[in-house]
Amino acid sequence: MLSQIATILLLLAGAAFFLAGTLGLLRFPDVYTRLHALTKADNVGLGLIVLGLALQAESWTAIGKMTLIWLLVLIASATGAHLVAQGALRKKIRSWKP
Amino acid sequence: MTPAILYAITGIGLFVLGVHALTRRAHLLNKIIALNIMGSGIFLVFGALAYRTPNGVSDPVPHAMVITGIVVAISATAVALTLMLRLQSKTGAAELPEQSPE
Amino acid sequence: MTAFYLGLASFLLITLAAGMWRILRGPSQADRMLAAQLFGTTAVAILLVLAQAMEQAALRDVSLVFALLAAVTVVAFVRRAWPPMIEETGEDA
Amino acid sequence: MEAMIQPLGLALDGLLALTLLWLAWRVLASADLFKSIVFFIAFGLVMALIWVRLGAPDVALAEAAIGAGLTGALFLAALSRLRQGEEGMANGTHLRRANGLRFGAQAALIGLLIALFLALGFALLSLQNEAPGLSREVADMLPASGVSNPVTAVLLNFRAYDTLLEMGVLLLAVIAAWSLSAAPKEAVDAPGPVLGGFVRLLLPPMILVSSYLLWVGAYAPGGAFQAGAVLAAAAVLLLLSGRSPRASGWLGWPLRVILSLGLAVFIAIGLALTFAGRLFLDYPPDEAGNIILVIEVVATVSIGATLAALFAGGRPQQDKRE
Amino acid sequence: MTTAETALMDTPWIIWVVFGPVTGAIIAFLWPKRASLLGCFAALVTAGSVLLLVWHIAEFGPQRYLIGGWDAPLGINLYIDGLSATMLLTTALVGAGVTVYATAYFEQTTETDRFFWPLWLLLWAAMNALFLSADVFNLYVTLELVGLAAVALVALAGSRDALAGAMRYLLVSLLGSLTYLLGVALFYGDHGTLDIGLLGELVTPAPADWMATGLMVAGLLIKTALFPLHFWLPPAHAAAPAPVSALLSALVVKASFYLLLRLWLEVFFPGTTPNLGQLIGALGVLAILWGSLQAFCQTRLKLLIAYSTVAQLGYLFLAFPLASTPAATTAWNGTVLFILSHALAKTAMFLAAGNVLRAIGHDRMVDLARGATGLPLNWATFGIAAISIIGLPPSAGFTAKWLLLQASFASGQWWLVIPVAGGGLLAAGYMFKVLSLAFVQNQSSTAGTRIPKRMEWTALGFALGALAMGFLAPSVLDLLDRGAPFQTFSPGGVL
Repeated sequence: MLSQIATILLLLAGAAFFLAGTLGLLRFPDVYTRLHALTKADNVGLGLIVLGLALQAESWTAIGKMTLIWLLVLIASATGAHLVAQGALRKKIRSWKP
Repeated sequence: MTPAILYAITGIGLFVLGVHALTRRAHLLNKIIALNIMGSGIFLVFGALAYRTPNGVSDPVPHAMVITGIVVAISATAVALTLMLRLQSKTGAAELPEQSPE
Repeated sequence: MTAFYLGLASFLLITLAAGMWRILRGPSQADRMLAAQLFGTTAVAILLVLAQAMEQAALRDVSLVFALLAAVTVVAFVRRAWPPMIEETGEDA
Repeated sequence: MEAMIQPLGLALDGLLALTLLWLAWRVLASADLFKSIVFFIAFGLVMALIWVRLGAPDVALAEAAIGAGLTGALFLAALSRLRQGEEGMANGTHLRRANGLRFGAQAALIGLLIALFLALGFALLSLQNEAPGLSREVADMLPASGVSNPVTAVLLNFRAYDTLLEMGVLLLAVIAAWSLSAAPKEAVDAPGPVLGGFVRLLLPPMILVSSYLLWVGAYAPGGAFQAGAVLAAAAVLLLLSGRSPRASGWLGWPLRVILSLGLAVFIAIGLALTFAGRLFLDYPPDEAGNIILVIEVVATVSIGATLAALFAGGRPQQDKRE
Repeated sequence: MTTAETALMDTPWIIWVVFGPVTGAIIAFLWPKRASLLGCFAALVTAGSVLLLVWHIAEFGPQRYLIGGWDAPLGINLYIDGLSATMLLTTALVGAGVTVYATAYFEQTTETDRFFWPLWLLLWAAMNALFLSADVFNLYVTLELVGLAAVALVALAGSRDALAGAMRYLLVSLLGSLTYLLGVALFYGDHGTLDIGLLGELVTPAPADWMATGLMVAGLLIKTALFPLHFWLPPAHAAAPAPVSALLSALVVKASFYLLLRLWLEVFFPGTTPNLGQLIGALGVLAILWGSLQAFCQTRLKLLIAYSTVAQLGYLFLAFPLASTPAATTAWNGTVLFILSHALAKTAMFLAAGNVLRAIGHDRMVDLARGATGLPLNWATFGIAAISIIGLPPSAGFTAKWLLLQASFASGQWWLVIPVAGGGLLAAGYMFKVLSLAFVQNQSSTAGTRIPKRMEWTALGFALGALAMGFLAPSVLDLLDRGAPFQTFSPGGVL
């Protein structure tokens, strides 16, 4: 039972981070901050979800696969964020001034 | 309203949307995307009707047909895109030129 | 437990749909490219949760493929949708 | 808690179906092509999720790899070439939003389509709620098919002729694309350190995943098409990063051999069986598993090369030398 | 029997007929420099295996081949009876002739012309696979193969009209295939089988089967370019290279008609009421009138011939209203004989038009006279082919129309006489217009550029073939009723 409660808590935390990421995506004023929100929040959210599910996973290989997936998403998101930001800068998209 | 019927209705909805867009949109890229959406709609009907098996394990034959259909769809899409680009390089517009009135 | 997973999957799907609103409104093209990021992580999360909910280990392979393909889509966006020589400035970039 | 599963599952399905229809409408109705393509990629994603809910992991894999991944990249590449074409042309004709149907014809068309939708809906509702289809026959014949994943058994044994013709469609698509145009030279600059490093980092795991999907296809969801699509995604990544494959000598006849290898081996095996007195594609039961594996390995390489060649958009420049 | 005969007997020609051309296409794709030589060799092998297969069917009756050893509901069957054998024979005849013509037409091969050979061989293989398959989903894959190959062949011409025609043809072809596929989905959802024979037994006039029938008929009518849906055919057939125009008008359009006929006879029949047949018959009549009128007022030769195809396609649908009458067999015999005669005559015409185009560089009918005297053999070919299109004795066209007339009288639906005879008159109208323009004016004619003799002789061969087919009609009809494809109609059948 304890692991189930831990899983539920971790998954809820993960979901909260996803919510934060999406809110950031919708509310933030320009591309760079949205990128920031999206990449950071969603990846941490995914990490928490993977951790939560790992507690319930039926075998170590499943846990290994899930962590591999999380690492791949981390790399992809980081590169994606860099490329989009670099592209946006090259296109001289103005960043938000308060 | 079982999931099978829900997704089957969604499938024919996609098919009808696709036909409408295929006939109404002028740009060829939109027409090609519309064909893809029609194809996805039909595959959805296949998949939904395959989900009605008594023991819950859905029928593998429509799944095989859908995989074959997806590969045929991407092949046809690739040829259509190449033809569209070739037509644009020849006529300057990625749209079907006005056909001489019959 | 399964009900909780399904609820979580629905919640993640709602965040995905909300994120798509940004594609619709996103002033600059770069905003629309964020979509590939959004799809990558959220879809992987939904699939992992569903894998646990429906006890189908194969869904983890699907999320693995998604993780890889989101990478390809992001690179395709940046390298193709923004041909370097077009100098778009201002809002509509 | 358990009683909640059925309604919650249906709620998730309803949400997925609505999102799919909304996305389809956004794809087809938006004026800006780039926005249509982005929504189309989202459409492919939600479609993959629906395949998961319909208990079809094989199809979800195929949709994820081919539908969301490659088709999206294909459309983006086409859009960029379309724009280069328009740049080259001074009088870029404005994008006619819709061909000029008079209001009457438009209303008639919509009315006709709604009638078609209702008729189809009525036909679907008239079907029984429970239909085994061919699932029992497949289950009975599965032990004799050489693989334990039913979808792979259907694809590569029971209905192998369909898959064979479909490999023919892939080869035909490449020949048609090559007959239509030469591969446009992409004016893309050298990849930055991050992208170069990223591509180098990601290629090995992609090839690993592809071979894993190929191997696992025999007893769990996976198989030649999904593996081939992931392989093609790796090649597309290489093409996108602007570094043409160093061994560009590969782009002459060796590429043609790889493209037609999958179909050629499949036919050769089939015909060899007829010479051995068996029916076409009638694998001897004990070697069926090995034969299917051989076919799948060759098919994966061929499909990967074919989908990558289709992404490149035309015959390689090296072709002229012959 | 000697070992050679046993070998001859039990090699599965039904498999070689499909995979002979595919292997040829692969080799032609791998070795482009020798493509035309390999193309001819592959055509020889394929035509040979078709003849052996048809001889086998004529001797021993219809043959069913279980691919992979799995029987019907699970596996895919190939089934060949008189109807498929006749269509295979027509494809082999036209295909072999056009291959010879193409070796001359694509003489100075540019880089893209070399792709004609793999595309054409894949098209041939796809059509053979379509005539043999007895599985509705497998037929969808063959339809896609035929459609894609035909589009690529049309686009080979590279001109602005060819590319626009090919694009429109691709979109319409995909729309037709997808509509057909949705019909397959409904049939499978209802009966859980894809085999034509099994479906035929399970089909009931339930709403799902009704919709499936309607969708499949609509999809196939789009691909067969029946009257209201014919808009894509003329530009594609006219702008394509000459051998490709011949292949499209003679074979590709008939392939989807064959599929509609096969499904109508074995799957749809009990589920549909006669008025769907009447509707199709009426559309056929309109096709004859509209096609002929349009052909009459065309200014370019190849467009005229393309609209003539639209008109002649109308004839194929005249037999549908008679499907539920005792004279159905005669009507269907007439229809299939019409397919054969139209294929030969239309190929001769398109090849002749190709010769004119190649010789004087344009096909504007107004000043055709300049090239007329330079190509006497060519215009003789055109005249002889016109005999079969108009349907004058002794051509096979006449025999086919005669059978249709016989069937309409026997079944009491005498009104069919008007379109059958009227169509011939209208055809005579536009054919004589062409011949008059070609011969009567006598300005100074500058002989056009030399064209290889082969091109003219193959065109003449087809025209004479259309005439000779008139005499061979009884043996064709004898081959046609192997396996009694048209006997599925039970006279007292409830409708």
